[in-house]
Amino acid sequence: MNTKRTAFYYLLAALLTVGFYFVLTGLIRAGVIGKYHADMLIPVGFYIMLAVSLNLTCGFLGQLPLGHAGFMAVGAYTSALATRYLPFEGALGFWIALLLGALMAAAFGVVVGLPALRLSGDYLAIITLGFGEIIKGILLNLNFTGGARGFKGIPKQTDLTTVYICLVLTLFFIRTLINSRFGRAIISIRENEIAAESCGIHTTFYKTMTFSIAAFFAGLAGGLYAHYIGVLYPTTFGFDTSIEILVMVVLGGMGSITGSVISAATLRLLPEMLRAFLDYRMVIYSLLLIVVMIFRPTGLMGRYEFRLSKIFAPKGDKSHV
Amino acid sequence: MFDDTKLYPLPSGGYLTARDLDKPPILDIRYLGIDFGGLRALTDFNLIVGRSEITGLIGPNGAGKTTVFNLITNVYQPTRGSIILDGVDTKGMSTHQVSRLGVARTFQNIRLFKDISVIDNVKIGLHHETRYQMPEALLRLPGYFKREKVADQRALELLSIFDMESLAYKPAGSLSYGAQRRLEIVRALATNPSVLLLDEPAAGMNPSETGELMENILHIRNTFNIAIVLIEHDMSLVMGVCEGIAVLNYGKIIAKGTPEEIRQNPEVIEAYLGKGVRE
Amino acid sequence: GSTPAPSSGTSEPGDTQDTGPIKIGYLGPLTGGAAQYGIAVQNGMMLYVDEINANGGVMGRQVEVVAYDDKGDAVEALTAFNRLVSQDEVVAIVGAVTSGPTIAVAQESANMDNPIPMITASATADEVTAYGDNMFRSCFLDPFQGETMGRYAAEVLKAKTAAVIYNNSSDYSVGLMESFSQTCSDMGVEMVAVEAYAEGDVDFRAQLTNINAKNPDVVLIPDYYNAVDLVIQQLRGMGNQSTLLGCDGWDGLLNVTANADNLFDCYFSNHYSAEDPMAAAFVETFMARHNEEPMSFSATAYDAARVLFDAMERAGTTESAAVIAAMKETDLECVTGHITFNEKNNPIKTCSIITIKDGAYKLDRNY
Amino acid sequence: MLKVEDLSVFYGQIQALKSISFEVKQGEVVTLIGANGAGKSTVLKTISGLLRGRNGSSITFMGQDISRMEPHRIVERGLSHVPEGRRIFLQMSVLENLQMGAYTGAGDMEADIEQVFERFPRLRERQRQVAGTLSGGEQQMLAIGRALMSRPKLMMLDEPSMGLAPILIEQIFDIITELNAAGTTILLVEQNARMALSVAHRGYVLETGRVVLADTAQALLNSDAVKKAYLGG
Amino acid sequence: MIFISQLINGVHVGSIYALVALGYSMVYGIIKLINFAHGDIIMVASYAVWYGAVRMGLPTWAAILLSIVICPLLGMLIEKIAYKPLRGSARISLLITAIGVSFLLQNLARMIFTATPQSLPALIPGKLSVGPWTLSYTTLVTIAVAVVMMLCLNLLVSRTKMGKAMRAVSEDTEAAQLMGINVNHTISFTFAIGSGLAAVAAVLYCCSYPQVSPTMGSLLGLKAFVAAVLGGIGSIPGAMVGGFVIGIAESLTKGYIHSGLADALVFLILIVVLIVRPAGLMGVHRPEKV
Ligand SMILES: Nc1ncnc2c1ncn2[C@@H]1O[C@H](COP(=O)(O)OP(=O)(O)OP(=O)(O)O)[C@@H](O)[C@H]1O
Ligand SMILES: Nc1ncnc2c1ncn2[C@@H]1O[C@H](COP(=O)(O)OP(=O)(O)OP(=O)(O)O)[C@@H](O)[C@H]1O
Ligand SMILES: [Mg+2]
Ligand SMILES: [Mg+2]
Repeated sequence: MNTKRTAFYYLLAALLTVGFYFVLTGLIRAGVIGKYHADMLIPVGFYIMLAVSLNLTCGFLGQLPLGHAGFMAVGAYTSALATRYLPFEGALGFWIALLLGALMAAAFGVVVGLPALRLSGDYLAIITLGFGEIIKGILLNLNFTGGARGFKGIPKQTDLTTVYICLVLTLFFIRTLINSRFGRAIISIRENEIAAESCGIHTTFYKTMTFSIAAFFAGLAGGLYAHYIGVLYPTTFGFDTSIEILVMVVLGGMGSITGSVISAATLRLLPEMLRAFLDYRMVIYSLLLIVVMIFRPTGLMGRYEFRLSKIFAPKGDKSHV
Repeated sequence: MFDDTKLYPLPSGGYLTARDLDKPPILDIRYLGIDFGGLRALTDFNLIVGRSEITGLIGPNGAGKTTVFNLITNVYQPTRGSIILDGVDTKGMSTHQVSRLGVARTFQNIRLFKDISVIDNVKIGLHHETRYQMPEALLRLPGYFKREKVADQRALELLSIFDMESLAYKPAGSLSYGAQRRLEIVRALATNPSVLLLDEPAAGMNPSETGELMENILHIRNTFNIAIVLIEHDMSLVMGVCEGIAVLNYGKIIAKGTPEEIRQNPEVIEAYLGKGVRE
Repeated sequence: GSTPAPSSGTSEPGDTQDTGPIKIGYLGPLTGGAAQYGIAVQNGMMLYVDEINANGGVMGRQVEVVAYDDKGDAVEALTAFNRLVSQDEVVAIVGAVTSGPTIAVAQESANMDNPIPMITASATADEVTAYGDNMFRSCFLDPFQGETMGRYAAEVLKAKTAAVIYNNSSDYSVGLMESFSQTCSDMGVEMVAVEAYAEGDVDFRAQLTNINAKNPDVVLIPDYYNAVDLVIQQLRGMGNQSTLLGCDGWDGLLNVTANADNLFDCYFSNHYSAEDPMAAAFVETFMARHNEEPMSFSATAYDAARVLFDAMERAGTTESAAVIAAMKETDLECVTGHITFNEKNNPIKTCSIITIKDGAYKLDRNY
Repeated sequence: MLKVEDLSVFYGQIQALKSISFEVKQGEVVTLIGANGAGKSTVLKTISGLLRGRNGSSITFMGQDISRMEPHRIVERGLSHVPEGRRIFLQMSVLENLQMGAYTGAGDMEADIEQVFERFPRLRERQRQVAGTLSGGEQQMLAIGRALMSRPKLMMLDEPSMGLAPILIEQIFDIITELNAAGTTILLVEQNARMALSVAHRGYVLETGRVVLADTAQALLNSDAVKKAYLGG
Repeated sequence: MIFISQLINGVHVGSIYALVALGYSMVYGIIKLINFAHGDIIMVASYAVWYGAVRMGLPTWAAILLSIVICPLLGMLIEKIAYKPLRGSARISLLITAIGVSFLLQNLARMIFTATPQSLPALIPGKLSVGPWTLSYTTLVTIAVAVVMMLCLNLLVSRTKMGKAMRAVSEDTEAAQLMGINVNHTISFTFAIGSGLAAVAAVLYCCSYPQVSPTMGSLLGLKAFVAAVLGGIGSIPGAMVGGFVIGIAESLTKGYIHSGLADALVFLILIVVLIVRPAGLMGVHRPEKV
């Protein structure tokens, strides 16, 4: 691996990231992209974050979590409480709230991760599902968050820029995590837990860590959600939402961050495009799920990862990170 | 001086080669035993392995050989007895801790990380040697690049033992059976072990491949100067490389000694080798 | 699509085609768990739109409705709202249906440069109309109904003890439970049991066993008719004879019930009584069209559309500010009563207490 | 009895077998030998219907074309296959595994089980044990025992000696000879070429999906090429 | 006194969960699929009963029969079209397909029958009075049918040839073929039985809760799935025990602890049970041999 070339790719990626942002906001300001389309990008952003973070536990760690929305709820409520009760103002307060939400979700990740470790496969799936439902149940009965009547009046501070920043950070950290010895440890657990243990990988630690990191980013997305929509209902974070995120991950390809990005974006945008078909759009959506799975059981992207270096590197050279 | 591969009995009931006689043994197993439900799968198992010894563990199918490996690596916890690894009692440890203390193994039914590349398989073995911290990885600080580079080089170096560098970027699952067995050995070596446990490394190989493997095993012992414990049913391999052999039957040791002694032992012939041992 | 005419630069784009159809939006759940309410609202609204179109439209222009599904989800609702406003350029919106999406779009619309008039037929949460002047509603507020039924229990039924079984995933149900309990304790009615269940539950026997053991004078069941029917059947199945109290969500109960015999001693608050001639006509046309009795939201939706178009007619334009101003001045005899708005854009109208007798709704009194 | 003609098999894009032809006659022991990945297991899997040959391939068993037949029908016709890697039912007990072997219902189950237990006394000891916890060799015995339960006319064995103790390997080969003497035709795939050829009548050598040599077992044992490549010099 | 009533309530709900859980367990047992569409098959079955009894005006038994005939066919059809092509693929792909099928059934039902719930006449009217307690015939029939079904199914799986084939296929499809088992038939048969059970469950459900709607299967399916896992998924007595335990736990938490937190508490119980017994109440934890 050539150091200069690596530096070049990182620089290029950074430039493209920033450039894309300015082009996007420029187009919005110029009115080429209307408010409707521009606003649609915000939920797309946090759904990508949710899908990518779930992919960490689902695609890379190889578990079947059915309660991801629970972490999102923890992040959403925590950050909403933070903006309401903490003495910080404006943007600073908002970022602190987001961070607190994410950290709280990460702490819950540890709580779920620990008992879950004794179990595998479908039993673990059930524990995560149960956890999601418990969170929902508690939120429904908590008075200071409004219970079923909703947590209202959250300042609407999430805009395209915050979502973009959070999204880029999420993608960057998850990518760098996966392409490191820690990521390899996570993947080794997916591939063969017993072999991983005998390679000296502390599987319990890494499982809990992965749950926690995934929860962190889900919590971050939750915070963005809370400050985008301005009102939270516990029922939003039920099993259906967890499944919606899972579908995004599997359809995109488990173990492909690229796939999660594409599929989360598509699955958010597609129903919008199908609005004209009103009655049929859920039918089309469900048929699409079935058909894609039958013809591409490993998801659209499989485990393919998009890399800048793949575009520029000479053919056959696969040795770059 | 004495002939350095000759076995010398120890008071504890074990054997050591001359070479390792003056050093504390790497593995000292005393009265090890495990029950599965009512089944006494292993009883009174004593074995001493010297620092650079190649020990064979043979015995009929179901005798408990793999079980011994599972106990040494703490995949199972023993019902009785103790395992002292380089002076440390491993009781109650978990598998990954034992691995860090220097035990590496291969599996009878291959357990590779099938969907990832060969080199990444080895780099997972190098996990603890690749010493950078989470922030370095997440923020892509220089330490990350430096150590990853070292890990890459080290992995390729290890693969070169079996001339497998050219396969480095193939998914491990796509390798032929023999290559997969060899990759498992490489991965085990990557954890920088002081004892290497090989469970039937020659299974599914034809005689000429087995011959190559024999040389490789000797080469590994000589370069890394580690102890190797080998389970194998292919007598040409066992007799060819092992200095000391222990024979298990029904969970008990029925014989210990040099290959020559084992070959002649009537009890072993009766229970295991059969009359017409062809090598 | 509508291309803005070059001459009229200042006014709203949707307003430029003075002769073209008037485009309004509808927003509500048409799929998913809340679909039945969304569809009820849409049906009621369309009934009025079709009537007014058949009678020559509003200000001589036909009305065209762009309907979008929000699946009961706030994010979907926001996106759909933006689409209605910036793509379809509607001049007003009826919706949304459930509280979460309604609050989300109410907040969003209040922040617009030139907020368009909106009216919801079903979102009962307090905050819905709190964000801007452009948001109206044609239904009751949660506290109002809870309070009314509490007073009714104490004053008319002379109840000494009361119990509630409510849906704790529904803000509507929780809101009613809270205000009812409050009123009861203020008026000296003892609350002997408060039990909850979750959305989608069908078995209430465990909670009802507790309630039945206390044998309260009245039991409030604040939810929609399909859950209510299951609750009542199971409660009566236990041999309970308490008086049962309900809310506008009960309207339509006779439609679904399998056993009307068990619906005795039932009183619920509603927007109208079918004995009122205007309401009777509405019910009749609705039945003719949809082959089922309307639920209360169809009626409030019918009125919502009526309030909106009446205001347009009076304002003589579809321009937002003018229509909003006209809506505030609403003074209209409607299916669900005589509607005027208070300063918070909530309707001031009487409440009918309906009872069920011989398999039919009867007006008990206006209260 | 079994005749394979122009058999080509693909795994996706990869061609594993390239127009292979061979034959097993009634009462014979025929062995296929070849290096790892030569395609031996693929041949057996295609014969038993788990894989499909390309158009133009033909497989006839006792005069009937079985190349398009479903696997369970093929088993019913008396062709049984002991697959590579044993493939016993890990969650079932030893006894249940043997009962599964008699699924097609040929013969007297009790007597057949008794016979298997006589051949493999270890299995009798372990008959109630869950098969998944058996040692490797015990599993191999069970796999062979299970295949015997269907009283096959032709039995295909894929590396039966893999992972077995030397004494057991001898036993297995004795059993093969015995079965053959009792009238079962046998198609044997082996890494242990010397052993295989010593019990076989004829042998075929496979290299990268092609038959490169076909001769009597004795002739192959004596051939220099075979000695060098497969018998370890 | 109240306690006994609460217990009966629990057993009643539990019987329905158990029946649905049996269907989950059957299908899971054979292709290791958490068949998310199972709850929706119950929905279809209920609509079939409703359509027969209310729309077509058939006598009750005929409506029930209609549903019991339609569901196995539907189950087999779904398996053929949606699940069979994915047999060799990762289990999670199959899971997503099942979710797709579930959405599809729900939305088709919504388009055909509208989102408004439809109500059914009482199928088994009447109740039994024993001393201070009244027990509806519905409760009695529900419990009895659930227990009988469980026993029959247990016999089917442990005693019959088909049952053996089912177990073999579930473990190793390829090896099962080599034993002479017709895998396609076996899987189809399992789906038919599983869906047939769904139909029976639907009938009993309709007796207890005479209302059908397109989304009625979701929550029921979820709870039954939890019951199946709690009992040890794949185990038939386990599904039964799991169903009863969930039913009783629900009833008692609602009755004695907190009705608003009941669902959360039931899930908490589930988690605790699984931590203590990682393979569920009746499941056998078989560690992988190394
Ligand atoms: N987890 C377990 N539960 C029950 N019995 C077990 C378990 N693991 C091993 N056994 C039994 O212990 C005995 C020893 O098994 P082990 O795998 O150690 O044999 P082995 O000597 O490695 O044989 P082989 O050479 O055939 O691999 C066998 O009889 C086996 O059935
Ligand atoms: N499922 C599969 N997908 C893709 N390729 C396969 C698959 N199975 C086998 N192959 C390839 O087909 C070729 C023949 O494989 P086969 O298993 O028949 O070899 P073999 O002669 O039995 O080898 P061995 O002695 O290792 O068992 C090999 O190159 C192998 O890599
Ligand atoms: Mg072994
Ligand atoms: Mg093979």
